[in-house]
Amino acid sequence: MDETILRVHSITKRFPGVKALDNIDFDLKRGEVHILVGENGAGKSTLAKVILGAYVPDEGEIFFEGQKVAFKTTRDALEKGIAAVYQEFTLFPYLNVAQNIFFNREPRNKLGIIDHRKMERDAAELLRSLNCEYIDVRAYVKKLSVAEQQMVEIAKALSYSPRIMVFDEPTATLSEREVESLFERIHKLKAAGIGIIYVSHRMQEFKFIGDRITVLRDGKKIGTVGINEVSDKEIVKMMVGRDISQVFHRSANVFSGEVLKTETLSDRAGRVKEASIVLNKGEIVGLAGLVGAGRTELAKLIFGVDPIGGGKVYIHGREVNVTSPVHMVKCGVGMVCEDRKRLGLAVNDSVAWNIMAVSLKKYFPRFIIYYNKAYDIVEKYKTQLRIATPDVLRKCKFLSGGNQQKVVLAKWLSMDTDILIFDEPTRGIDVGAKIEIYGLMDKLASEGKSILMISSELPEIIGMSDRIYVIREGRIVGECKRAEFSTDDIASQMLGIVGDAHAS
Amino acid sequence: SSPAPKTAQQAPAAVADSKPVDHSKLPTKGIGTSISTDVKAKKPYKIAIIVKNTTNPFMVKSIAGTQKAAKDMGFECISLSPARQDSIDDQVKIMEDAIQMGVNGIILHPIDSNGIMPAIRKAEAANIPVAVIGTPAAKETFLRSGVDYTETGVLITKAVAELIGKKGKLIIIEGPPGAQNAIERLQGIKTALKDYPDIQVVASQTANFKRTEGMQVTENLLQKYKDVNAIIGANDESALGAAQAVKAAGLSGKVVIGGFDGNQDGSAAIKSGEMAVSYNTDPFGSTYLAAAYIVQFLNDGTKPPKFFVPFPSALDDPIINAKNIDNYISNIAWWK
Amino acid sequence: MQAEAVRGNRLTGFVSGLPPVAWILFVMVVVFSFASPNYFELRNISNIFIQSMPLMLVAFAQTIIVLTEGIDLSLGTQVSFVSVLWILLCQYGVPILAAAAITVAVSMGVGATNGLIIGKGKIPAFIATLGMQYVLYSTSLLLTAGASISFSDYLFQFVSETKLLFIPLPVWITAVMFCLTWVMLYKTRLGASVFALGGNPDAVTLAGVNANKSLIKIYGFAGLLTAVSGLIITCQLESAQPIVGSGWEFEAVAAALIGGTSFREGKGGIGGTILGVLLISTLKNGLNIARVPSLYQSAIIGTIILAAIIIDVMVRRRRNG
Amino acid sequence: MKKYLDSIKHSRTIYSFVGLMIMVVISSLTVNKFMTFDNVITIFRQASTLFILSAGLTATILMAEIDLSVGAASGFIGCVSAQFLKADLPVPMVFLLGMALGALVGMLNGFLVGTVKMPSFIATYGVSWVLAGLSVIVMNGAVIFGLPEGFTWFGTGYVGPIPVIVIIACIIVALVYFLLHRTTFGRDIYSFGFNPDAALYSAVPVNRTLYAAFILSGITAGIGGLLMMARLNAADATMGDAYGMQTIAAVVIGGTSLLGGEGGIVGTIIGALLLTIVVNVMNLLGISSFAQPMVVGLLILAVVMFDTYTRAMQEKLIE
Ligand SMILES: Nc1ncnc2c1ncn2[C@@H]1O[C@H](COP(=O)(O)OP(=O)(O)OP(=O)(O)O)[C@@H](O)[C@H]1O
Ligand SMILES: Nc1ncnc2c1ncn2[C@@H]1O[C@H](COP(=O)(O)OP(=O)(O)OP(=O)(O)O)[C@@H](O)[C@H]1O
Ligand SMILES: [Mg+2]
Ligand SMILES: [Mg+2]
Repeated sequence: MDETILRVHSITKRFPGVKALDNIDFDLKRGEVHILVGENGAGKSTLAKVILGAYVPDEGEIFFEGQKVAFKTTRDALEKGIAAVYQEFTLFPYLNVAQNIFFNREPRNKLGIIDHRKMERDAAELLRSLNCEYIDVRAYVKKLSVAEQQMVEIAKALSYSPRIMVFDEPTATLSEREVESLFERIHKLKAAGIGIIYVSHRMQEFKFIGDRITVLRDGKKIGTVGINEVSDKEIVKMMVGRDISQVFHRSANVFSGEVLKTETLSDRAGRVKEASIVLNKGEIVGLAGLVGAGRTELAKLIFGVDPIGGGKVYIHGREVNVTSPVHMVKCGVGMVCEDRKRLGLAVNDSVAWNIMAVSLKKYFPRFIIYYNKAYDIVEKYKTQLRIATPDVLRKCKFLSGGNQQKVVLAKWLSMDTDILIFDEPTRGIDVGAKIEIYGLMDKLASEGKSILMISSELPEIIGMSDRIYVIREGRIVGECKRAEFSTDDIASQMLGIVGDAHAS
Repeated sequence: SSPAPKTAQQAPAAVADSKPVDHSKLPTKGIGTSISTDVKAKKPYKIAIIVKNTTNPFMVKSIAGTQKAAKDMGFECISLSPARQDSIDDQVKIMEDAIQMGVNGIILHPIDSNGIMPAIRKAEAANIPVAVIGTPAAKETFLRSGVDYTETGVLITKAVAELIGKKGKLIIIEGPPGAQNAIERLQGIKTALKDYPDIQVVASQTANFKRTEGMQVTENLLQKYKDVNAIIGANDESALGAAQAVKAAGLSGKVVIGGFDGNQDGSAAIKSGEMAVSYNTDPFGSTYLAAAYIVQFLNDGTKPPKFFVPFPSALDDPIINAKNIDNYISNIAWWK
Repeated sequence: MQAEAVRGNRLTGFVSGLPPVAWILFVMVVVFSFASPNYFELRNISNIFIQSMPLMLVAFAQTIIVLTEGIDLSLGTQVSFVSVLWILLCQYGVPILAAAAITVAVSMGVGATNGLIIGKGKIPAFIATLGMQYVLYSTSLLLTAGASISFSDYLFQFVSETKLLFIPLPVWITAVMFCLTWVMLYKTRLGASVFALGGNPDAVTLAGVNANKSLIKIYGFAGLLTAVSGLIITCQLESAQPIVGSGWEFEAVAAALIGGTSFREGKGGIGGTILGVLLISTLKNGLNIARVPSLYQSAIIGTIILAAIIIDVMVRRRRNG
Repeated sequence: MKKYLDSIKHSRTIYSFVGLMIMVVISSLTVNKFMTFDNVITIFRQASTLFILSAGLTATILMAEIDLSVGAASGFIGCVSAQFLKADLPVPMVFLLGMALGALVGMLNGFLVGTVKMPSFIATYGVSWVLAGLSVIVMNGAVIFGLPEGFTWFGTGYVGPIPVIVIIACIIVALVYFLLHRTTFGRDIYSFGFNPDAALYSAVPVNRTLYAAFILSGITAGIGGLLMMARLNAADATMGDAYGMQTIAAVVIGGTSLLGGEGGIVGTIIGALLLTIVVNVMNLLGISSFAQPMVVGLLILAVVMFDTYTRAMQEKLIE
């Protein structure tokens, strides 16, 4: 038998409105780390979940150690020794650490009574092997920090003594020290002949632990290559599908006058610390930072979602009392949220009413809605943004990610606010839709609107912004103008290190 | 075929001798709010009146009757009612609370004959006499007073039958399914109807002693039975609901309606002719009488002449109709 | 001296860490003790305990269901149904203990059915159990023709009046059920899944647990607790009342919430529920003993219970920052 | 086409409607006097209280909240208003006070749910407990009756062959329909119901909308209580009890989802009619009233299961 432990053959998985996986082939060898990359929404997590039995594929086959398997539930996969650290939070807040790690596999006696002492001992040992002995195995998970919780997730997956491990963005919420422990552990697993699937956006990690890399785009496999056979640039090109210069288009703009200014703005939870930023008329300002740096928190403060802990916000030079989104919209601020399905849209509501959600009171100030007029407005934005839906009354959940995002944009365009905050405006949508959105942003700016853009994709933020603020651990740590943009500088500011040890 | 479920109907209390006691032998004089007594408490006894709820005027006037008795005879009255209206387990709890408070006697409107028994046993174990009013307990206690429900059913049915010339179609609006008093009353109605073979019962449905339900049930039934001659409601409230429905259907004056209790609204309806007859069930007087018996017993150990002393009884002219309504309202009515 | 200071701190720490319900209960007992001389007597305390046992069991059932972010509106009618079924079986000549066993099994089946409809049928618990409530309500009334039904057997009196080591049997039974529930919650996989379902239902499935099966078992276990409650109340009333448990499901939710169980994140436990139930019974008993006119009692009880829940919500929010 | 921006076309109300039609056909076949004008009027008259009480409730349920205090509030307001009438307050004044009281109850619910952030289920249950207790105090154990003619006309009068109460119910339903489906306030309710977080980010005044929905529910409860009393020509402390759960049953059977957003007032009317017809037919057929709750329970389960099933089917189809 060859050393391939897992082989996936022409898998297809559809969700309402999207083909998340399209005829994917994939294989994993013993003792290798196989990296999965791709833009947000490319289908990485979906592929992982198909392998884990969390999703049943619509078409295709999976072979485990040469045997065909058909996992119906995660239990089937777990029994074969396939475990995972999921991208989502999979812990239970009011069970303790040990209970979480051994959930559903607790050691018990013949009567079915759980042996807590043994469980806690084992849990402590696992955590020690991850250099996390400071985590109390009897503490409720609810009381742990995000990073500690993530380490518990990892310990939980390891506790299965799996033959295949799937890590879906395990390091997104970890600090450096914990990342080191994790990598140390991964190397040990590798040495023990365990196959590892590793999903990540952090390029600098690939070379450090990876053996092969598979790139996905829009649910399709672009290719699998050995990690030493490609450069980062080539990987990016595979992911994005074309040269970056083709994607971003930015017309030259003249900026006039401050429209938004924050002065030492802080929140109450301490995630945003004395942030001072300025946004000019007609300008696109990027907010760069790592996940968890506090970008979204800053946006939420400005938009009035979270209470302000200190500092001031000025709009058109006048200080405003930031109380609620209702008030901020009146002041001319709009916000496209990063979490489209949870915060951006009512996915069970129709396209039409989602588009009208904000601007309803603007068009119908006298309380009464006239359907004909509403319909015309909806149709106008549907056409303008080329939202692909057979019927504006279709529920949003049946639209593809890109079209959903266009609905969110239409919602704010119809409100026509001067200032727009875009938080990850292109997360999880296909390249075509991305280009349309970039074009739209450019057009808005040239019409004199001002945009504050948050993005985790450096190429995007560099390609679109006129000016960039870098935010780290809640503080603005750097600012640079378009002419001075350099990926290296920005990345090192984001990471908080001086020097150029990072990929270009 | 299954054996009929055993209900409290077969309990001994229900078959107790229910012959009325001669007026002269009662410790009280009069009826309704004009009732009085010569009995005086020798010590400031604590006597509890435990009712089913505090929403029904019948229950509230029971409390009032005990309170007047307390004033007249010189004892302390403690009134208790379940926190959840008509809840038997709450009533058992307040019985226990009353025992805990060290009461000397208990006057009780049991919510359920069987369910109340353990509590009654506890009271008796603590040597506390329990007088039940209305619904009997499953076993004999110190005293049962209030009306004899079977008798009320018989008398009202007779009165209604005479008014419609002993023949025609009749609708019965029943009381809450399972309520002891409602069952006995229905029994009485059925017993009396045996003497009137030309009266046909076209429908018999429950309205739970409630006016709303009495109205809705009657509304529905009147669709089918427009030619009905009489309706007997298991109490005044449901009869009043029926009257409302009859009026709404434009059948006023064509349907003879009978009820029970002689309550305030019922009396007004009899006066206005919307209802024909009702039965004075006098909660005020019956608790007063019960209190008098308890005080006598506490004073010197005198027991009631027998377990069941019906009050008011046939001897008290309990039928209220167009002829005596004015006298009833001005001199007798318990609700004043 | 230093040791003393530490101890003092620990004491204040312990006291201020107590759930709010403990405080309210304490204040209430003090007030009632002052308001009436025969309040703080052994017999009265024992009364409060005996009186609250049937509700206590239903409240345990409701608590574990609330922990799963569910609700069971049919618990009250389940109690009535159990009571009716037991007596009916006895009347048909089934030996009383065998009848009890059958009844318990049926009740667990009813609970499991709830779990099935909620899990497999993907129907919100509120609606599924509302439907079940209506169905059971009818069933009990139809089985008894609406009347209370009785059966005489010494067992009833034995259960409600026997004392073991000065403690009445119903309290012992409830204590045993408490231990059983406690073991289930904290010492078995099913218990872990209770907290898990409420905390993160998607992750339960990812961990390879069949959530539907767990729901069936959990609601079935609730059926067991309700059955015991129904049996006890039957013994206490020596008869079956077709609507005896109506409304208990709500008092049980109130008790659970007062006791600090929350509808979110699988937070809480049955310990607090005991205090919640005791608070409700103490309140009812105390108002009677203190001779508050019955006319005002319902409003007072409602207000205090509502206030207790509000206080609990507020205090916990403040503590958690 | 444009007209159908209205959500009705896309809601499950259609299934409830089919259910109603089936029920009507079965009833006409089994009960010989069912489809008479009189009986139809009777059904509407009986359903009218339920229409009114569940109209406001629909708004709260659309927001994925629940108001268990509707029955108790209507009873309480009826009792208080009866005292007002006894004190010879003019009828229009009593109506206004009743509605104001309803609004106050709604505000209390809104406060507990929106500001204290209690689960609405338990908050409104607590409120209903308190209100039921207050009704007992207000009535002091009495039943008030013999209300002024000018008042009872609203409950018992006729305009031509149509009962006044039916006309009022229709007006209120129409008003609530208008509010829910034709105003920005109504859309806010739907937005909130579909996704409260998204509503917050869409600048919907979420707390104000929540308060408003509970207030609406309180006001309709008030009007319902007043008319209930006018129809009975009497007030007693327990008259609202039966409506607590019945109103929820009507809304749910009408296809409005407890998860929020889906459904509307038209469904509620259908649900209320269905419930009333079931009782009416069972009365006419002489079926034990014990069996009625069973039918209601099965109806609730059937509607919701059917709904869940068709929804899953539809999702498959669109894929
Ligand atoms: N449960 C689901 N229901 C509907 N659509 C889904 C579901 N899960 C994923 N999708 C869609 O499938 C596509 C692929 O999603 P997936 O989560 O696999 O992306 P990903 O590559 O893991 O992205 P990310 O980097 O953001 O984690 C996306 O368009 C997403 O919206
Ligand atoms: N110190 C922290 N404690 C608890 N949770 C945190 C902390 N920092 C970040 N998080 C959580 O991590 C997630 C990302 O944080 P945040 O939104 O501040 O970062 P961001 O810079 O906007 O990143 P992104 O937009 O990529 O998620 C959020 O869900 C946040 O709640
Ligand atoms: Mg992913
Ligand atoms: Mg963010």
